[in-house]
Amino acid sequence: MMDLLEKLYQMTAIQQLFESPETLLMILIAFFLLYLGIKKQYEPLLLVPISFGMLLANFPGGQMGVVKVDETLTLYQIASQYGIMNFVYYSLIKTGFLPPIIFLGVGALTDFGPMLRNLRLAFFGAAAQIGIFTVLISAVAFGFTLKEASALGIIGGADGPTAIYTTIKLAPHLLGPIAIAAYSYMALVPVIIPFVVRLTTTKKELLINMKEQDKLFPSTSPIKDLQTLKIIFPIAVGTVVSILVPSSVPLLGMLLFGNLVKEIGVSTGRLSKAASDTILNAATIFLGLAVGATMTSKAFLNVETIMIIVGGFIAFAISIAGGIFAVKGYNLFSKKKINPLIGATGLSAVPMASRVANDIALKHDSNNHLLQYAMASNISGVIGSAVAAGVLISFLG
Amino acid sequence: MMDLLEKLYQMTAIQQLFESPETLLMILIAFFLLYLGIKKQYEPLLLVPISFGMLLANFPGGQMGVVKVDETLTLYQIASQYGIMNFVYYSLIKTGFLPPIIFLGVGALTDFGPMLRNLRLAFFGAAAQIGIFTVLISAVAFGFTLKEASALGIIGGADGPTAIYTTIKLAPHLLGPIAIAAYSYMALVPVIIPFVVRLTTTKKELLINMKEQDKLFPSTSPIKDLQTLKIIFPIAVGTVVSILVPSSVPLLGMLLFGNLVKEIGVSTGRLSKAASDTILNAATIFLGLAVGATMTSKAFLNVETIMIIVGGFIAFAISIAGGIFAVKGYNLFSKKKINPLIGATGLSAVPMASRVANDIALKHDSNNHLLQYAMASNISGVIGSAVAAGVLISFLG
Amino acid sequence: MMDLLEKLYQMTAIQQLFESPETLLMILIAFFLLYLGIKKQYEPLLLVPISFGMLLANFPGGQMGVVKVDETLTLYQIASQYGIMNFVYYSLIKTGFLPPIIFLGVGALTDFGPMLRNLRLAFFGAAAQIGIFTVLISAVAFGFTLKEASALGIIGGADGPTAIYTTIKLAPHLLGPIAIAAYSYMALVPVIIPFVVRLTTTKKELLINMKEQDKLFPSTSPIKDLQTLKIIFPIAVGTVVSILVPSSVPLLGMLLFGNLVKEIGVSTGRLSKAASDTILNAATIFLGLAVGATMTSKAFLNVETIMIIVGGFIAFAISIAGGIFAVKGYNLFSKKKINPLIGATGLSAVPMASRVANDIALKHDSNNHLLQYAMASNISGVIGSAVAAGVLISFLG
Amino acid sequence: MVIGMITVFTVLFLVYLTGNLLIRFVNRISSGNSENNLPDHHISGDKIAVITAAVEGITNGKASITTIQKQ
Amino acid sequence: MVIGMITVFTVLFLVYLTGNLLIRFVNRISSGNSENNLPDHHISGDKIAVITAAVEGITNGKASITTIQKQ
Amino acid sequence: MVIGMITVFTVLFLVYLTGNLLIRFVNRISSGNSENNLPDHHISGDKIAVITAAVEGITNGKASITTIQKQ
Ligand code: NA
Ligand code: NA
Ligand code: NA
Repeated sequence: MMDLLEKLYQMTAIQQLFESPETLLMILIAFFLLYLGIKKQYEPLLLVPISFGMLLANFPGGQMGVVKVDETLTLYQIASQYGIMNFVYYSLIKTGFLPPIIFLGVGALTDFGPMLRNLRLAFFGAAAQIGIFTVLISAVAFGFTLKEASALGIIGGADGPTAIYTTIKLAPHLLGPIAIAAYSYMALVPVIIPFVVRLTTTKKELLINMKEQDKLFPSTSPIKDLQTLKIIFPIAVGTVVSILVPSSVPLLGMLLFGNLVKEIGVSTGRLSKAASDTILNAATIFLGLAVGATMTSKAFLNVETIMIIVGGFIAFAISIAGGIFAVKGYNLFSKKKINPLIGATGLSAVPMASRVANDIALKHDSNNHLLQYAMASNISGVIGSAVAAGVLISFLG
Repeated sequence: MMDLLEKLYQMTAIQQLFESPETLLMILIAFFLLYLGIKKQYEPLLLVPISFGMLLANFPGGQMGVVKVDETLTLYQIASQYGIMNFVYYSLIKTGFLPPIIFLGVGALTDFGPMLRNLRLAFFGAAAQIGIFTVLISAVAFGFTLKEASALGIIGGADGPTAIYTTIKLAPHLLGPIAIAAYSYMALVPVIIPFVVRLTTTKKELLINMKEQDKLFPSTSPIKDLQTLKIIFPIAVGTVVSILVPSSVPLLGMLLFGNLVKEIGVSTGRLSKAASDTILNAATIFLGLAVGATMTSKAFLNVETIMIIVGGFIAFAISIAGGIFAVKGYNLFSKKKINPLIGATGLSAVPMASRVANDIALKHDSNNHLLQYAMASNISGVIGSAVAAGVLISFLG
Repeated sequence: MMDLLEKLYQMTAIQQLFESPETLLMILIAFFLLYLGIKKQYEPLLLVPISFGMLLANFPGGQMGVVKVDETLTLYQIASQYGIMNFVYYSLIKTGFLPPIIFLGVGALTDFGPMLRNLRLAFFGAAAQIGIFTVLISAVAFGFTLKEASALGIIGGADGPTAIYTTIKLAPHLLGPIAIAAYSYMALVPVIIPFVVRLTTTKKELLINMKEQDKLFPSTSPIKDLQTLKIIFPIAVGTVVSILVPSSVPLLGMLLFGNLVKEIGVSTGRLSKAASDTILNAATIFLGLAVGATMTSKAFLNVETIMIIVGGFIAFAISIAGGIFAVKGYNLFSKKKINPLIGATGLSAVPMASRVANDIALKHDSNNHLLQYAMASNISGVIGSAVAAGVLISFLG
Repeated sequence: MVIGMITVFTVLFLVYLTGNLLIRFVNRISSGNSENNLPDHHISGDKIAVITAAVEGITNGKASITTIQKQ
Repeated sequence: MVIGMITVFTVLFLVYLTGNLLIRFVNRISSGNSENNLPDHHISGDKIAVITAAVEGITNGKASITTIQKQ
Repeated sequence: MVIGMITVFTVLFLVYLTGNLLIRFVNRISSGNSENNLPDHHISGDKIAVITAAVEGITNGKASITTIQKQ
């Protein structure tokens, strides 16, 4: 009887809670992230699954935490020996499968219209990737390997799936903290963008009214048939990107395919709905839970994580500033001025960044609606960071 | 020509029907189960796929029956050599993947409200698991191994996914008959519960009116903010269970996660819909077909199957009686009486058990609506059997 | 710096475009197929994913093209070493998994009602498979292996999933061109059927009015309870097929199961919706992209492809003619005449063939509505080609 | 080839046979009154309308009906 | 067996305990005003009705609303 | 780093170029009449506008239509 109770006690995770109090810390962190996701509405679609997966992962016996496995094992053996969460992780995440799948869905929810109407602004989606490479270099100085540094830097791309895909390819052991940092800062965009804008812009600049500028300097080639244009555009861009940065195709190719089936309309409506609804949502659940499951105390509680949290913020801030200063530079040489907020949204973090920028503009001039312009650089920022990821993967992967 | 016709004949399954007439028996059983599922509406969502999978499984050449394979083969090799049904079985079922996925969906369809309003009643969800362990022991006496006996006993948990998950982990060779028994008896709840209730209760007991008892002895702590409570509850319970019975987390963790995303509301509505709709339904199809595919004549037509059918019924009956007697015991010491039907629903088999209990109560007193109370012990019965499964798996797995 | 730019250049696919101009040709073909799918509305649900997958597949570095891999690798290793598209191909396509899954969805969208009302017409769904076997033999004469010839011939079955499934089992290296041919000709049915009909029928025959024939020679056994009949029919047919051609069960079994859950109604509505909506659409996306990904210039630009394109057309034409002449033969001996268009629709290509036949009939006599009759042979044509596929697989597989 | 066509015809002949037998069989067992035996699976449109309206009214749209199942 | 039942009872006892503590805790932190803190997620039913009507009216029932999302 | 930013700028410059060329190209090939060539799958823009307006009006922009499907 006594040793039955002993066995009973062994079955529980109580022992482990005493032996390794850091587990308790992990649980508290999970609670905190759940609070941010549920109550503060920080990217709940990902923070909730991630933090719940993290909560379940930190008790052994349940086999809900991701562990290192002999990579010659079959998926069936992984499931039998290490449980369903490792099965999900090694079949859907570490294979790099889910991020492109999520991009497929994102593409079916994206509208390139605003970008096509203001193509010039696409450049600021390039400028706002500067944070990626700046932090990459600094991180190496701080002792990260080049691969780790790239994964850290990519947080500055402000794009969840891109950050996760790059990390899987270059530094999978950092997946947890990098995913958390990426999504947390994306959720904090309403705080970070105003902060950087305040530091880098003047009231006068923020008053630049894009609509009036357009009236003063009208576009040379108005779009006559947007519908057809929107159908051909993803095909053309897909071709260009495939030629220049093939390594970014798993991400951008899926994004553009999702967008294509959406723009074609009813005749491919079934595919568009599947991509943006059933596939995207199911993928989000498994991605979230499995990413959370990588955050066991051993993998999470170390100085690297703190450096990632800090470095990620810096990358974010630099990217925003990069976009803003690119606009300032442009305004020096162009008669047709651009509002620096359009640079800030080059960061991506679609569409929240654009909404935030629009709110700031309206606060300074209640007639200055620049949402459509912000969306242009905002969407190109997604392409920008995916391209940056492709470069890093093909150079270091 | 002649031997071409010979080859043609070999292609068909006619030969085999003559050689092994038991195949015919299996086909008849499949027809009978289809009849129960379609005409008698016995759990059609599972009985129909199971029995159709069984029908297809019993003809060789189609490779639609589950066979024993060398478990070092890759899933790709299994598919190429043994066909798609073994691919589904070894990737989704024997890995233990689908039952937790189904619990994820069940969670997104579950409402813990009634249980939170009557927490006391949760205990009867524990008492009504007694059938599991009673039958476990008897089964060992009948020559089953401990693992087989546990898988058989778990039928008394009256919860399909739990029974399947436990069987996969402890005695996969019994998966077919145990799944059939579990779902058939769950479908027979409207017959079994009244039968046991008649044997174990008096009219006077069945007249106990829960609503009046509540008026006589009002609850000490009324719930002020149910919405917030429902969000925190699954998180808290998930933590408690993870600490005490980690081995039940693959099931309960998923259940509670599904419930959490449902209770959070619109901000995670996409996840809740995916869990309770697209994922749950797709999982049900593949689970049903693959479970049915395990029921080849060789695997099904033996004395063990008959013992499982019998033992499963006994486990069910004892569980119901266990819940009822727990209530009787409680009533001996408490002034605030409980209707024994609330004990019977501790069985789980949500929500049918509660409906049946409610009907019985109304038959004795047309004002005695106890559905909400029955749901309380009913839902806790799900937790109870999942915990029992966890204990068995961690002790014997 | 210089060799950094060198590396940068190496990263792009420009080099390869110069070295292998055939890549450019593949891109142009992809564009052409996209044009057919989007603008000409040729089976857009499959032609668009196939051609986009083909576009992405023809640039290396993106790893979006299907390659030959060591088949002892685990799926995880395939993904890590060859990218996500090979992961999809080797887990979902080459395993033969998706075509039956698509048949599951097709079944849930199929109505056997018209066929049950005119069972005689089912025979023409057999006659119209003659093109499969005629082309099979001719192809062998042209130097194809028996397996390759069968895969080519099956194009004459005018059924996409059947063609893909057969090709996977018998000649996977021809998957791309055969899939393209199959779906293109199915899309061209509005051109091919009128063409063959003009060559093989007289105006007088086309004027045969089925409705009037039915009035003259009424059916002996009118259906009293169609609903029950429709539920039992798929079960019975499933049994018959399982006994006679087990190797066609992965396709027909799934088709009939999908149809069963649809006909049962609300009690299995969740399964029917999952099969015909979420599962079917997701499967279509992955099937299309992966099939397209097999069409790399190396695999596609060869004489075999041209022979497949030509042979596929011949198979189509012969199948249609076969159905028509079967009707002519029938009319010689029967007083109750049949419109030869009913033979043409035996081809399958549901439901477009029936619509085309109906239009032709109406052009000759604006009161001659034969859609319901055409659907009868049309649907049986699906069964016919699946059976033919089963025979070929079990004889040569 | 011959084999193939033989099989295809045989199978579709059996499908034809099965169909005819089933029609006779079903006609016998359920002489039109099967609807009554069978649980009627279909809920009339207006009923659905009423139900939906009811629910949304009662719950101020906090609840909506996704599926209506007979039991 | 004993072990099993002990565990089941222990866990459900703790569920009971957790539930009661949470009820007290939640009652304290959010005295009924939590609705206000939380962003209101729900669109009232009659609004949905109006929207749907509008759409079907305008498009002669050729279109229907499949999802309505808050922004 | 330099390499990275060069590439990012190059690609987005080409996206810009592609976009502009496409706009000119599309403007030339389909001078507004493309709707007629294409099988009209689309519910005319103004109808959508009306619907959307209706919805946002009614729900104070709390709701938006994500998809409108023909039936
Ligand atoms: Na970005
Ligand atoms: Na239970
Ligand atoms: Na056919």
